[in-house]
Amino acid sequence: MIRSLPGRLSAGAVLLALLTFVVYVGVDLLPGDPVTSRLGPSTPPERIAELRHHLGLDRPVLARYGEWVAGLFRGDLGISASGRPVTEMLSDRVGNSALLAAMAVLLLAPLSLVLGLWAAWRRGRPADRVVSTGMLLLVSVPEFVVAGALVLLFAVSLRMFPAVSLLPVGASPLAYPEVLVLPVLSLLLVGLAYAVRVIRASACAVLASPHVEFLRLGGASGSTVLRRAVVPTVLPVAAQVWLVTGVAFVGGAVLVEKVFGYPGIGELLVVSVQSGDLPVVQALVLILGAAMLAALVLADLAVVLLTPRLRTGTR
Amino acid sequence: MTRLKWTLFGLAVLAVLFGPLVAPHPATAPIGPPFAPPGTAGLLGTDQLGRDVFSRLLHGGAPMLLTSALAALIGSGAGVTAGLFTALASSGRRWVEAIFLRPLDLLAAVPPILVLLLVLTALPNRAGIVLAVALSSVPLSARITRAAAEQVIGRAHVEVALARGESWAWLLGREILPLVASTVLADLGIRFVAAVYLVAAAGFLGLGTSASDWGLLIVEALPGAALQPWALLAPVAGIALVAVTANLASDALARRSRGVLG
Amino acid sequence: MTALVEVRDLRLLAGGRPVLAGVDLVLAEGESVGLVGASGSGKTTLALAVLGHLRSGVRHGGGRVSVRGKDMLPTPAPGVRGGTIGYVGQDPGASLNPYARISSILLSAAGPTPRAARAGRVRDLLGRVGLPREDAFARRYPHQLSGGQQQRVVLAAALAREPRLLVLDEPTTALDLVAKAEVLREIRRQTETGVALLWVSHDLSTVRELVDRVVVLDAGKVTEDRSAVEVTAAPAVPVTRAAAREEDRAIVLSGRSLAASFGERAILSDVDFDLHRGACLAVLGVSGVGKSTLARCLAGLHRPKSGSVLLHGTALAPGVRGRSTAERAAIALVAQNPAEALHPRQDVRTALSRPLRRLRGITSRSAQDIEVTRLLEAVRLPSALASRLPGELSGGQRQRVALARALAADPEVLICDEVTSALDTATQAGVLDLLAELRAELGVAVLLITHDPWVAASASDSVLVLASGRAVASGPTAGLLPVGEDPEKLVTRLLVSPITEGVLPA
Amino acid sequence: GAFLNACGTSIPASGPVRHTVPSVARSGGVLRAVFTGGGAAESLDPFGSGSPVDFVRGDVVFDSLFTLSGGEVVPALATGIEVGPGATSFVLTLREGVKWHDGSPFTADDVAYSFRFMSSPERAYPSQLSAYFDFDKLQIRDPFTLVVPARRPVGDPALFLAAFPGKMVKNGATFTGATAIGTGAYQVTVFEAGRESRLKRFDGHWSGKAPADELVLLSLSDPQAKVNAVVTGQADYAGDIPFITGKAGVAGNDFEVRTAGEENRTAYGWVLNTTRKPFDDPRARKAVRLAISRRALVDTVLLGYGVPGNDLLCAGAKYFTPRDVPARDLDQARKLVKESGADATEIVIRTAEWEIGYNASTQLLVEQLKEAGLKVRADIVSPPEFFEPNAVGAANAVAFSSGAVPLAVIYGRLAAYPPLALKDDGFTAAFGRAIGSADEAERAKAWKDAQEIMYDRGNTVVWGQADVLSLARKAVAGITVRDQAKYPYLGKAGLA
Ligand SMILES: Nc1ncnc2c1ncn2[C@@H]1O[C@H](COP(=O)(O)OP(=O)(O)OP(=O)(O)O)[C@@H](O)[C@H]1O
Ligand SMILES: Nc1ncnc2c1ncn2[C@@H]1O[C@H](COP(=O)(O)OP(=O)(O)OP(=O)(O)O)[C@@H](O)[C@H]1O
Ligand SMILES: [Mg+2]
Ligand SMILES: [Mg+2]
Repeated sequence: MIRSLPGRLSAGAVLLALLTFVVYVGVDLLPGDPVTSRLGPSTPPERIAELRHHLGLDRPVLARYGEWVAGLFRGDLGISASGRPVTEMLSDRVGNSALLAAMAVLLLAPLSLVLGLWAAWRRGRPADRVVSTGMLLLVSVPEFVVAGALVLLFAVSLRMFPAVSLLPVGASPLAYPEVLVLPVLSLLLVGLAYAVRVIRASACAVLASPHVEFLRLGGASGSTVLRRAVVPTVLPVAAQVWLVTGVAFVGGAVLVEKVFGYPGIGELLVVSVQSGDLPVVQALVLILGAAMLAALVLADLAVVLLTPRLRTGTR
Repeated sequence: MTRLKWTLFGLAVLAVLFGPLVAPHPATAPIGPPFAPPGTAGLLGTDQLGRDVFSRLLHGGAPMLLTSALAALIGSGAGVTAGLFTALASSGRRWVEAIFLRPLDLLAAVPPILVLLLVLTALPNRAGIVLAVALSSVPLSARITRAAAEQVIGRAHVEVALARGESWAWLLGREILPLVASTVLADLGIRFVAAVYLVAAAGFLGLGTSASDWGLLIVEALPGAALQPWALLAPVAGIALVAVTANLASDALARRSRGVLG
Repeated sequence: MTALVEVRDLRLLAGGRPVLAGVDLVLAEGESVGLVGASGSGKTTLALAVLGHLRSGVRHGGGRVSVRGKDMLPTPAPGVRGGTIGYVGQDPGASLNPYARISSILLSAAGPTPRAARAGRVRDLLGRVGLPREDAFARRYPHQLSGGQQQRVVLAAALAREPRLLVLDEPTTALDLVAKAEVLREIRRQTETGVALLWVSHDLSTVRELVDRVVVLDAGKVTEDRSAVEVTAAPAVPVTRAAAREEDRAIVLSGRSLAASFGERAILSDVDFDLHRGACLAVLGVSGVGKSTLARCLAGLHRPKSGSVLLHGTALAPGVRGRSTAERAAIALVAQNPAEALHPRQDVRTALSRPLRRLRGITSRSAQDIEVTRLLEAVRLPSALASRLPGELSGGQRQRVALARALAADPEVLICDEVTSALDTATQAGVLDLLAELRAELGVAVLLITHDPWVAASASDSVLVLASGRAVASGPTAGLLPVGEDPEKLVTRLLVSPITEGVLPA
Repeated sequence: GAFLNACGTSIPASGPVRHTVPSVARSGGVLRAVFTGGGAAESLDPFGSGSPVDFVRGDVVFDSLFTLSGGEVVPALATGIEVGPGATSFVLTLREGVKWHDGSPFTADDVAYSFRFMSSPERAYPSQLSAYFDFDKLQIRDPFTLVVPARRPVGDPALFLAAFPGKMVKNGATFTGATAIGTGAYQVTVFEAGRESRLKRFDGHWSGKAPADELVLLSLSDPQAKVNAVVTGQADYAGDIPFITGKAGVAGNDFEVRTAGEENRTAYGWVLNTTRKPFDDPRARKAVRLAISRRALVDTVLLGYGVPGNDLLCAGAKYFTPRDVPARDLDQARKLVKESGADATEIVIRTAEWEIGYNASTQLLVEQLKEAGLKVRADIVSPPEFFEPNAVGAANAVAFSSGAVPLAVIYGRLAAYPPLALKDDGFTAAFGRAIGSADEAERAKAWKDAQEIMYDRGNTVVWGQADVLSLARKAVAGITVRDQAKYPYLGKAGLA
């Protein structure tokens, strides 16, 4: 399976190519376009036609797709409907979003593992009920409500962290860690539930298996059972959840970014969708999609590496 | 304890399904000033348009449950099937993965909201929402299920069933599914809540299907939360209640079938 | 001698029925006790109770268990498991953590070991149970071992902390005579150094060899408790060798230059055999030689690297998916590991009626029930078991359910992978009788995979001996396994040719 | 729990106030103001983006030839305008001595370049001025005089140059970097789209020095985030905040919620499509006007921050005719519905959350029209597809709003698109005169006639005039309005 890594990567490349097509044509099919949404209906048709021509919107989709792809190879994501190069618009926002997502996942992984294992270890007991139900409650509250509540509590009432992540020009969020606290916390709370539940479920299954019984009868301590039997079994599933959640954080932080005014790509995506700025939407969706594909390949790899039966190449 | 859970679950379902019949007001008509606190107008006060929050809650339950639950079930069902199938079929056949899982990867790579928008452009109705939400939950469900199933596939009873020439349905549904049920159910529970909010997002973008879907209630109530928190808290609590009871019920269901695993 | 283990009036219930109905058992320091009894009599349950463990579904109904005066029920005294008592369970395959290498399984059983001493410790433990003392072997995962190798790893883990008492539940069922002899030697060495032994087995010869005292359980009660010498010699295995000459009969199944491998590692090469209608071919070989792999190739579960499997002279598709219903019904496999062979969530009735419906087209519920009862009777199980889940059965009972399930397809060829190893002598004889009956009456051909020359000698009419992945000898049983030859010699003559482990080098 | 508690702790400040007590800003200090941003699409190009923060920034960095003040045209970079015969051209006289931020002088070449620049299709938001004037044929007479031909008679070109976007950029400017050169009161020092821009006072401004040393303009997209930024001290002023904030108040007594005043309200309403049934019939249009409860809409959608509208647009602008607000008369409305047969077709009202309140008011409208016996449905769409011309043409009505801008701007926009225009010969004639006449009295008369027709049988339904609210620290002073209160002019703003 490890030997099949090049194959997996080339499959990923093929998918990426397909993705560019799906993204470009799909976004193009969306209702609304930059011209009418900007000029309004009162603009004379010649004027609309002129602008459409200027933006190249009057040419066939496939021709535009071809040029777009050619541009991708030069690292050129096209020109936004606002006239600015998309690459320039995205440059530091992609980094900011990735940073936010990475921080959230870095906290999410250990926390979800600990909570999930703890709940599984005490399955059926009060601790488990508290964790399991708590996670369900948490996931039932939408992220913008969670984020809003955090702002009210920590920023407006307690004045512990800034309410909005206003960053001086050119500054990286890392230089102002306090602006990251609340956005990261919001994402963390939202993503935690899923990971904890999946981890708990698969840990419960291992804990009931005969080999754990044997370990216990051999006098293994609780921590040995967790370390040797439970964690290795849970990790492949957990790795999938972490990676996929991480990517979902990058693009899915839209609402959280909006609440905090965090300069990431989620906010840009929403604004561009709303203003019909298709080149930006296409670029963003492509970046998110490519990140997701990469995460999925990584997740597959993690599963193979973490599952002996797959790693050793025979079933 | 179990009885209590089932009663709770039953009550929640009843309230949701028959809510419109007992709602004191229509879902869309204003009955008082906007953001009226509970008591002055309606049991839970009014929303930003002066509509009765309680009535909207009762009216919105059924469409919310039907759309989201259906979407979650279809999405999870398809994902679980795909996950089990590929786990079982892909041994020694790499094309199975190529044909079934790679397209799902592609689907996973398109952000859910874009899937939603695209599907709704083609199919602008409730079926479209169900389809879109289902589509966006298939890939992850498939992966989770597959990862869990990989650990079960090699067991001798699966091989014996294979040797017996069992149908795919039996192999997937009866030999493997029961052993990965806990993981699948954990996934389904979350899918449901995710579906609620994706449907709400659709409503937010002007693509909604019902005037008072719970998710939409939340989105609409958010700006006025400081004036009328109940309009926000009531649907959030409603969704939490449905999610918790549904999950408790499915846990109980999973535990009922006796066995060595989970 | 002080009492090491003391069981007083122990009553355990499962599903309302008593599993143990007032058992008393005292084990002194250094004493070796054999626990025997029919399959399902409660041996495993009692052995687990000594460790203070009740299987799920089993409840404590009274009485006490103590180890060195400390109560083990409801919660075990600390330090007993793994420290005072080493345990080996009945199902070796399921006992091993699929995510841990052999070395790490052994090291975690051994407790804290200085880094430098680890490799040596692992090698030592492997050697004690007759496994190769190689690092490459220690780096394997459980699924890369044969049934017998797994069983020995489990035993090695139990020995790792020098326990004062070994509770061994049928620890040699999957072992061939050579391996068994090695294991027995190690256990004897342990008892000689003063380690007490609770030896659960149906194999009276090993019991006599190892223990001072024998306790006989029957339906959850101790019926006898006396010194080992008094226990009568094992009843001779009934010789049911069929009288008819196989050459007269048509060939049902044959293998032609079969070869199999796992990845790069070649396991079998150039195996040829013919199985005649109503005949029994015993496949004999040391643990890990590839017997189970051969069975899986025949059943279409493992793709042979080359060669073909012929049914009635026509080549079968290598994969089971490519075979017709009739072809699949014709070959039935009873897998080696009964714990994994049954679905943990399916009751016995479902397990049995499924092949009835799929392969024999019996769809009516009442007709199925009649067949299920008949099948259970055929393997000497009460029909009341039909509603139980595998977790609620004893090891032997599971084994027989698996056999009954294979019979349900009404096969022409029955491949039995170590079907008798988990059974007590009486039940084992019963099963062999049953196979003989099937052969005589229905003309079923049997491929009997075993590591036990006695079983092969008593039940087969021809033998295929595998060593180092090849068929080293084949022919009529009478010629290869003359009744009366010393088993040790026989084994050495037949099996222990060039490579002892039976695995071709990786 | 925490959430509710936190909600409960906010002590409502006093209601919105008109002006703070010193209303003139002192010299010096830094003013940090937050506006709704346009994310990464923001641009220094005054015709390159359309978000509020861009407008506000553009207003202080660039100047126009004329500006509006209290509805009247006042000269800025131009000092005079002379309308040619037949109102088909005008002669523009420029202010002398105006300097660009880089010190170079402002001349007719800059104006000529600017006119071409602003109407080029390469601009994301090209100015509509080119629909009226033919900039390709313009002539430069001398460094401070130009002649500009019109495409159709325009009687009051100064108003058009003030009301339509017409910022002057330096000859040859391209706007690709992070700085821009204008003639305005502030010059850009730092700019990052979607985050902030820092502006330094331009001491050489032709109208005198601005008060604050530095302006920091911050971009946020969430209304609540704008409020939070002020409440937690991250900004001094937040423009255009939701009515809810006014209603709920903000914690602390250092802040006040301000309103931009009566003359700067925003009109909310719908435009009825007179090319389709049933609103091709004046009786059906009348029925709608009689069926709606304006008070209920104002109280609900605006939370009382505003007054009912009288169906006429541009309240507060020059030439606006004040008329009575029609009272609700359901009986009469039902009768008109019956007579016109308007209940036979399903009426689709197109709306999107283009501005806060579009969807809410339309949903309420639907409920109110149902009472009059009409079959109505709100078609809520996403903002980018809202103005899709075919879809707008297929709807029976679309939601609409407008600030207190000159009548020519709004009526001109509506007239350009048949589904939004009023199909009425009398109105078309009066509108033509109002635009084309160079005579002040005649223009006033024509506008009066046009609005008379609009009021009587027109297709605009203006239910309310909404206040524009902002949140400010009490010390913030000197915020003024030029055209729309949502995008105030900060050139005279600072701390008191
Ligand atoms: N959880 C359970 N529920 C119901 N019956 C059970 C359960 N566990 C064990 N039994 C029954 O208890 C009896 C004793 O089981 P046990 O495993 O101790 O037998 P054993 O003597 O070890 O047999 P074998 O030699 O076949 O392994 C069997 O009849 C079995 O079916
Ligand atoms: N999945 C696997 N990957 C690699 N090697 C394997 C795998 N399964 C089995 N083997 C190896 O193949 C050889 C043959 O295994 P097989 O199970 O056929 O042995 P067996 O003859 O049935 O032995 P036993 O009597 O102990 O059950 C063994 O040496 C084993 O270690
Ligand atoms: Mg047993
Ligand atoms: Mg074997």
